Amino acid sequence: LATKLLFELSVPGRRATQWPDSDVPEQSLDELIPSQFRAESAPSMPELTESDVVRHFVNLSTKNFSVDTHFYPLGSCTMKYNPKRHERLAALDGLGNLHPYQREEDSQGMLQILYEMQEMLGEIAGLPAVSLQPAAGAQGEFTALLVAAAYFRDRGEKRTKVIFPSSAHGTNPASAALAGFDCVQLQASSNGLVDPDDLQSHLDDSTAVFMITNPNTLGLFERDIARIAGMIHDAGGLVYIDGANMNAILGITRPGDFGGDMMHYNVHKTFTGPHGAGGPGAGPIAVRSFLEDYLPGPVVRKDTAEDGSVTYRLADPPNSIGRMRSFFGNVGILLRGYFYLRTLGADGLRAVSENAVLNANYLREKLKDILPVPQGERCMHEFVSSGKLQKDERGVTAMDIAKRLLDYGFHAPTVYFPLVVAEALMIEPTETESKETLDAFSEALHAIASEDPEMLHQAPHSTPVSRPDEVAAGRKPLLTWTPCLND
Amino acid sequence: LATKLLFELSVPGRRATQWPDSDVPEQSLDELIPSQFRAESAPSMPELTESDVVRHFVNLSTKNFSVDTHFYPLGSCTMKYNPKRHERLAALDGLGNLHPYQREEDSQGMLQILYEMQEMLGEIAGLPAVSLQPAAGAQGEFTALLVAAAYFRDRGEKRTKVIFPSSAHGTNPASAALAGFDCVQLQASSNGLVDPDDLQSHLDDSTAVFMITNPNTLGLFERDIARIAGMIHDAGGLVYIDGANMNAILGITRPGDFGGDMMHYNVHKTFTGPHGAGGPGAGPIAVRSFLEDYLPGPVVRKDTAEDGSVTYRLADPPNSIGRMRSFFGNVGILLRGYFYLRTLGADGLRAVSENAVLNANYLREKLKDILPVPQGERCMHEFVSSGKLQKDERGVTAMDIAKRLLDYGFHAPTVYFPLVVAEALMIEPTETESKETLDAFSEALHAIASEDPEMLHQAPHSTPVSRPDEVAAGRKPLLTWTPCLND
Amino acid sequence: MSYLFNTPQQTEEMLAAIGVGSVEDLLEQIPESLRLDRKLDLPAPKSELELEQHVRDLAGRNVTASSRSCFLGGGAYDHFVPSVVDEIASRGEFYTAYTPYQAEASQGSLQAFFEFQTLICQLTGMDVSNASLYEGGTAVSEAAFMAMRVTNRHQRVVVLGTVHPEFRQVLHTYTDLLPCEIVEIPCQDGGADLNLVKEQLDEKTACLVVQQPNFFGCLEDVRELSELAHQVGALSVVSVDPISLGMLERPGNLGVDIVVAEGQPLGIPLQYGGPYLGILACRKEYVRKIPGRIVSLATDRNGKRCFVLGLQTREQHIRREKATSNICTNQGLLALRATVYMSLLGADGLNRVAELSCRKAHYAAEQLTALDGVELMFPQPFFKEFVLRVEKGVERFTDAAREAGFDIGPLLRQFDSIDPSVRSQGVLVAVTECRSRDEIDALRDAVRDF
Amino acid sequence: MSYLFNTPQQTEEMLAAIGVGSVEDLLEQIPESLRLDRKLDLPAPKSELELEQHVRDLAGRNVTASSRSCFLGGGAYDHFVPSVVDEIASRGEFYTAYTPYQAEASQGSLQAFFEFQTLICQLTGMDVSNASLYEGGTAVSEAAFMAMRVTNRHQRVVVLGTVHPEFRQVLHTYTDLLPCEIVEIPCQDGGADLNLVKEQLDEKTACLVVQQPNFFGCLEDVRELSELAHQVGALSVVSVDPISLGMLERPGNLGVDIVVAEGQPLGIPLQYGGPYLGILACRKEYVRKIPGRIVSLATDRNGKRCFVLGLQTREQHIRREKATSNICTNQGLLALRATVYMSLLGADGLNRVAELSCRKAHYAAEQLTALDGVELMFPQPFFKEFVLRVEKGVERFTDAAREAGFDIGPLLRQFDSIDPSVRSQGVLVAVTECRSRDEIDALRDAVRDF
Repeated sequence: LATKLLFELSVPGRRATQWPDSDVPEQSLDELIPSQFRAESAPSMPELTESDVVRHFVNLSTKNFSVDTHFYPLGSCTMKYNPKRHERLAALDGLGNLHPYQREEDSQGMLQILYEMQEMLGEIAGLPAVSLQPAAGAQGEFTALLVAAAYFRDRGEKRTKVIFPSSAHGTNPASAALAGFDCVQLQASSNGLVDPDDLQSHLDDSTAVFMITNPNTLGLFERDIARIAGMIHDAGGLVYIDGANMNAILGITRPGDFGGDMMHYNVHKTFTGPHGAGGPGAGPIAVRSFLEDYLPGPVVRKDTAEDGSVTYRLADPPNSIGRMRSFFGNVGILLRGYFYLRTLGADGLRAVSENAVLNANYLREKLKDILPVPQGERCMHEFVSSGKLQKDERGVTAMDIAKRLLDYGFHAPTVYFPLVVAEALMIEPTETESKETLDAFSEALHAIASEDPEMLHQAPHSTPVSRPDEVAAGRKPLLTWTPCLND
Repeated sequence: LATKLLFELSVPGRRATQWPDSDVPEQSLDELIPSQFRAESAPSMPELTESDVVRHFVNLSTKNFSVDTHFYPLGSCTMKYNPKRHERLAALDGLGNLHPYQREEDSQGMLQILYEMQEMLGEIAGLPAVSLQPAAGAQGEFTALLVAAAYFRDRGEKRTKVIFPSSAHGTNPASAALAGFDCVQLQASSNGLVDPDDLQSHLDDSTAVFMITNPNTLGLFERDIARIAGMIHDAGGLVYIDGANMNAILGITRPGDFGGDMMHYNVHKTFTGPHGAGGPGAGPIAVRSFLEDYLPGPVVRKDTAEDGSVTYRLADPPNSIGRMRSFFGNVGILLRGYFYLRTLGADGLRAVSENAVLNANYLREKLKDILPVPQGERCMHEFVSSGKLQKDERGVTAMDIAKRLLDYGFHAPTVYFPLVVAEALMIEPTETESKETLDAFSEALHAIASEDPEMLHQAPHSTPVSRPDEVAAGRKPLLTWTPCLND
Repeated sequence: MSYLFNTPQQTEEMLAAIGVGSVEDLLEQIPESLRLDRKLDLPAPKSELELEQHVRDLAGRNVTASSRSCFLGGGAYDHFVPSVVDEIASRGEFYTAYTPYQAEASQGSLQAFFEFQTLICQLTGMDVSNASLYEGGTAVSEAAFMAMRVTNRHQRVVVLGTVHPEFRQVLHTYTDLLPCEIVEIPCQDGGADLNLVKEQLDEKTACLVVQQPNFFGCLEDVRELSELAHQVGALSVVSVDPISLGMLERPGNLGVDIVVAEGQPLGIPLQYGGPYLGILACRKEYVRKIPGRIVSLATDRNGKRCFVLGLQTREQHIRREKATSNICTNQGLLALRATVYMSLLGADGLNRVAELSCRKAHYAAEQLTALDGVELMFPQPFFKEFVLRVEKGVERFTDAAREAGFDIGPLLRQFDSIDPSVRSQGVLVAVTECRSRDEIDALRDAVRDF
Repeated sequence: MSYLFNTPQQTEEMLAAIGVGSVEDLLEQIPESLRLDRKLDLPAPKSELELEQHVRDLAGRNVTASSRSCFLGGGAYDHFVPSVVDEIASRGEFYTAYTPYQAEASQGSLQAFFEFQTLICQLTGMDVSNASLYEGGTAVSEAAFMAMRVTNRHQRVVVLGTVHPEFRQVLHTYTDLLPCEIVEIPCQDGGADLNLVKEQLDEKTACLVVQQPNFFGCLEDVRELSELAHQVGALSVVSVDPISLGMLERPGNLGVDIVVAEGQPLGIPLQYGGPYLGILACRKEYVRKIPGRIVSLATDRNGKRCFVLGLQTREQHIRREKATSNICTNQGLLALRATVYMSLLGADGLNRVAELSCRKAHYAAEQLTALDGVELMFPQPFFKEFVLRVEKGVERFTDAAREAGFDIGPLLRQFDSIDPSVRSQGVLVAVTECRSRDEIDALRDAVRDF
């Protein structure tokens, strides 16, 4: 059934909320706020009852695929299970209802959590200095680039160039451009890995930062990463590790150990912050000690008194690049990451990555007959299949396959990324899915491989809508409701 | 998609929970509990992960119709909107986590709520003495009958007969029989109301209690209720009001004012306790003062000290019939009723009934051409249509109509009850539905009235299952899963 | 506020469609003389903000299992509730649905109840379970009624004096008007005196009612007691703590005919005593005598597996005064909670919870009875709960604990039906997996010199 | 615990299917020399029960807006959150979904975001809104960047010194490496000095950034300020408190070109500063310059109305370094919360909340400034928040309040960028609809003789 828009449900005079009468002495509004500041008329907003609102949004929710309801093997997104206890603990009054300007002495519990989170993220990264401030991975990238710039400025070096492989997430170049750097993209090599020789040809004394995702977006570990990092360091640059794929290597290898100088985490991917249909995320960064003083503030510091008593406080690093946002950070998401890390411990965390890799390789193996993977013998936590066979032989595109999967009750993989693979289907099962689910997913894909192409071009067939005309919507976007849009 | 049973998802070795190690000195189990008491083997229960469990039950939930998602005009059930704040307030630690044997001095907040609830229910009933103990409406009936019996016993009267009209809820005779009374059923009269003359013919000095629902299950107010009550009282009996239909008369008329001596409430109907797919309910009873001493305990009493300070305590009425259940009662549901009553107040409560009656009459009017109502010119909060026209002319049964409504996204009305109406469809819209929804429901029924009967016999067509074979299930019930039942 | 939809304008439209001038006209069925001629005398309405402030204030006046260290027992326990239980039970599709009469619109609840029934059978070792009853106390009475129907003996029920006093009170209330005699067997050293039991059982007896662990936390010889019942043709009814079945022998292996239980420990919040969860399971030959709702697997018109309310011919809406019981509701939402709880824990988790509770309870008993003038009331094996006898004054003892932040209880003196010698000096102490050794040690230290 | 599915046996089966002997074999891509040769040094794992106890303990060490009476402001406010907001936002279908790239699998979120955009436009009087940004501070910077793109002026942004100091800091950080000069206009009596503003605006200026009400709670002359910006061809960017729009004139009627806001007051919990909700809305001619996600109404292949992510050609995955911004996520779950909040309140509810906050704030100001040595810092009209100047020592003043159970703040001294004369003696006091007259009176009495 179609779900009307809120605005179409509105009936003048309906109300969902009631508010207390004012308990302070009555004053005319003019005495409070001069009339020139006040609105003459109320905004035209919908008028609804409480149960209108509830039924509307509950029904809307059922039109989503989600991790709680479906297998969601969206490559590069790490759609793992979000533990329910995290939601309830983060909502505890003592955490959820704490004002950001509450005094430090009245926020010691929160500050302890955030301090311990800094410490744990530093250890997992092998990069000891952490700032929790960035609101998302992309902001983490931007932040780290500013840190790098501040570092070079302090050293009197003018370095303007940021280099990244063509398989990089789009946010890498976008962040570099936003910060004011020049972007240099490396060509894709046939094995899907960065070619050190090609890289070498781009290095000079204007090289500021090399940004690399490792394992990369093909799900392959960059074997030459240590050599690559050495080359960057020799050129006087810094190595940035995009942590989007940390779910593959937790406790197995560390960015700081394979040459990274800076990295960001996606707490909402690796450490189970729920994705919320597009956020909030949290993108803390970890850097080497020599970069610590440039981190954005505030960070949390721990003081131990002579009697052994401990207090926590906020501090700005001495040469801080400044704030990246107001208040401390996306604390609600950091909390979920903290709960997760405290639940898993070292062994549990390593087991996460081992099982993520096992699941990915198992699924890769099951699909290789119909959706072969051009690069690599094995994969880490995800792999990129090519639908080229299907396209060439039957005219069935990666998009057709992705859409048809929805009819089978599976969310689609990421398609057409990275660009280096033709008809790419980027599949990340995560460790929180079962062999039975992977088997069923494989069966669905095999079934699709022999279904009528015409039918597949029209898929999906069981979802509320099918194949929106995105081109028309891009040409003539309709971004707000007006009464003439009634369905 | 089919949802497997929990047992079919089980894989040996999977775990969803982890528990702390014991922190007390290790002792052998034999020292704690002799082996003859202990199980030799673990029960055979499913082995699942946490995300197995979450995805399973979230997906199961989407197979339900519910008030939060659908119009649910189930006659006699008062499926009104359940305010969300009630759920959250009832779960507050200070209420949800209070042990039933916590001392009175440490439970004063709870006792105050329960005391105020007693007072409010007494006022709404016009019957001042209240016990909150009964767990559901049917237990309330049973309780009141025991109260009546104790009263008669004290008076040295031997009264064995409980009388009720044929339109009574089935629990009325069942409760009477359970308590040990003889049941006498009145014939249905053509206007749907109790015939006082017929009633008179059954009255004698063995008459204990007359049980009546008012408005009755046809949604009609028993006009002669005062006369009827007088007759019962003249015969030395007591009048019991089944409060299932209180949603029609809140603040308009009161059971105590129209002759009732005892009544129960369904807090889960009238006062928004959610139905929970079949419970929990709460069935507090209200009685006249002369019956107060027989009420089951504990009840809450209020003491005011000389300095004006107030304390609350639990007490057993002096001639109490005894306990009806362990602990105090279905407090969680009583809390929701309390929140509701404190939100509405007197005017709000009366508006509830006025709008329930308005909605019912409006819908009745819209449907009368296809589903006429045999009894009465108007209705109170619900009405009973007859599908006889459809049956006679097209062979379409009330059940066909009910099932087909599911395809239109509406829950079915109650069908085939009360028995006095042929092809009964008992429709209670409640006050928390909009004119737009009632109009859409009417349109659906009109559409159905001209749909192909064969198709209707097979309806519903869009639900996960259709027309289970209940006869076969009744003949050979399968009440637990065994491995051979795999789907 | 009142959650209404009809605006004044719509009200006019609707009245016009009906053909009346006012809502008053619709109420004319109600004789004028019976109308309330004033407003109800109720407190003024509150907005959501005011309600929340009011309720938070009242809630803050209660001391809970979080605000003080909770060693309270007596049938309701502070076991840990995994968050997933709350998450699932708070889905509107479950909690705002009605009884699943329309199977097509209710497969979610129906399947969950079927799973509940199966899990209860797996846990208890019985063949069939219903879809729940009100709570543990009424479940005992329903089981006794059921035993009467099965045995066709309506005159005599024998119940051990170690059964929860409130459960016994309910049984008395329920049978008050019936010709059935309830015979209570006095407790002997905290357990059943088998000779006394044997004496009281006769061929008129419908059932013997036992609680395991009993109200004092002690273990009964359920196998032997069941055997005694069977010797006179009576049924064996046993009320269990479901958590204990993580360690103790399943009743199905001990000759029990009907198992009942208070299901609160299975993921249900304490909420001052209710709503809780009545459990009833039995041998398959008694299936048609089971009270309350039951869900059956069935097949739909397309041959698809599905679930329906089963055996409805036993119920009031069909059999009216001949119904097997007057119970109409089950405790659907709480059965769902227990189902999720059991799904999460499985046999292994239940065993862990049982064993942790048991070990900690024994440690607590050892620590507390090491104090002067404090001893175990009964020399019986116990599970997670025990009775302390405090010669010097049990009330002062519990007061001292409370002062220091520990709730123990209930005091036995509040239960009239318990033998006075036991009652006056006894207090129950319950220990769950949530209590730490540190808490137990601190409790011990707090009452050392009370 | 680690939420894993693979049992040892299944692991073996899967390894065999892959054709390797161990998980180690799968990791051989990682050179041995780069492997961590020890375990991570992390705290020992906790069970759910232990985690809950640990977190409750830590949470209990924080003083919150419930445990003390909250008059804290400065951009985050203790407004009331109706329960329906939590109910909807806690549905797994919303919070465990990803960015709605697959429109067919995401109509729920997409429609909600479309409704969000529309509600924001209705509230602000602007033409188009995006589907949210990180929070209010970065929203200002994104708006400034957007203004540079629109005006093609990249050298100068003028920002009032009355804008939230942290928002201004972010703007400095964001533009640090760019050739853009950020010019701050000193505050004059708590507001903008229009002459100074006029002086600083020139034909190189991309935009003028204003906050309404400003950081000190005072009202700016937005119409005049916008006019001044337009006179030099610059855009007018205004950061608003969305609650204030329940009373104050909509920016769309005041000549504003880009509205930004911190959306926290719209039903989002305080949670120590985030995640919050960045709002950005603008005139329709700038639609293709908007940063971040945006949802468009579309038509599916069957002609059915539906919703899709729109204008994606502006984004990084297509334009990479030419993208309008590096923002990839929006704050979906918080945009949903704000959507539910605005749906519940409507214009009428927002007006009530705004008016209650405003009335109570003025009452509080009156009561507190009646005390000796306490006065309003600025002689400007204000909305729900004001700065007190406390000659005798502002820290002792807030300490006295805190002792008595009242939090006021923040102290202005913690913001370096505020003029020292204002900073040293000033403290912010914010009053929402949640504060009662009794609380205000009690606060006054508590600080009477501090």
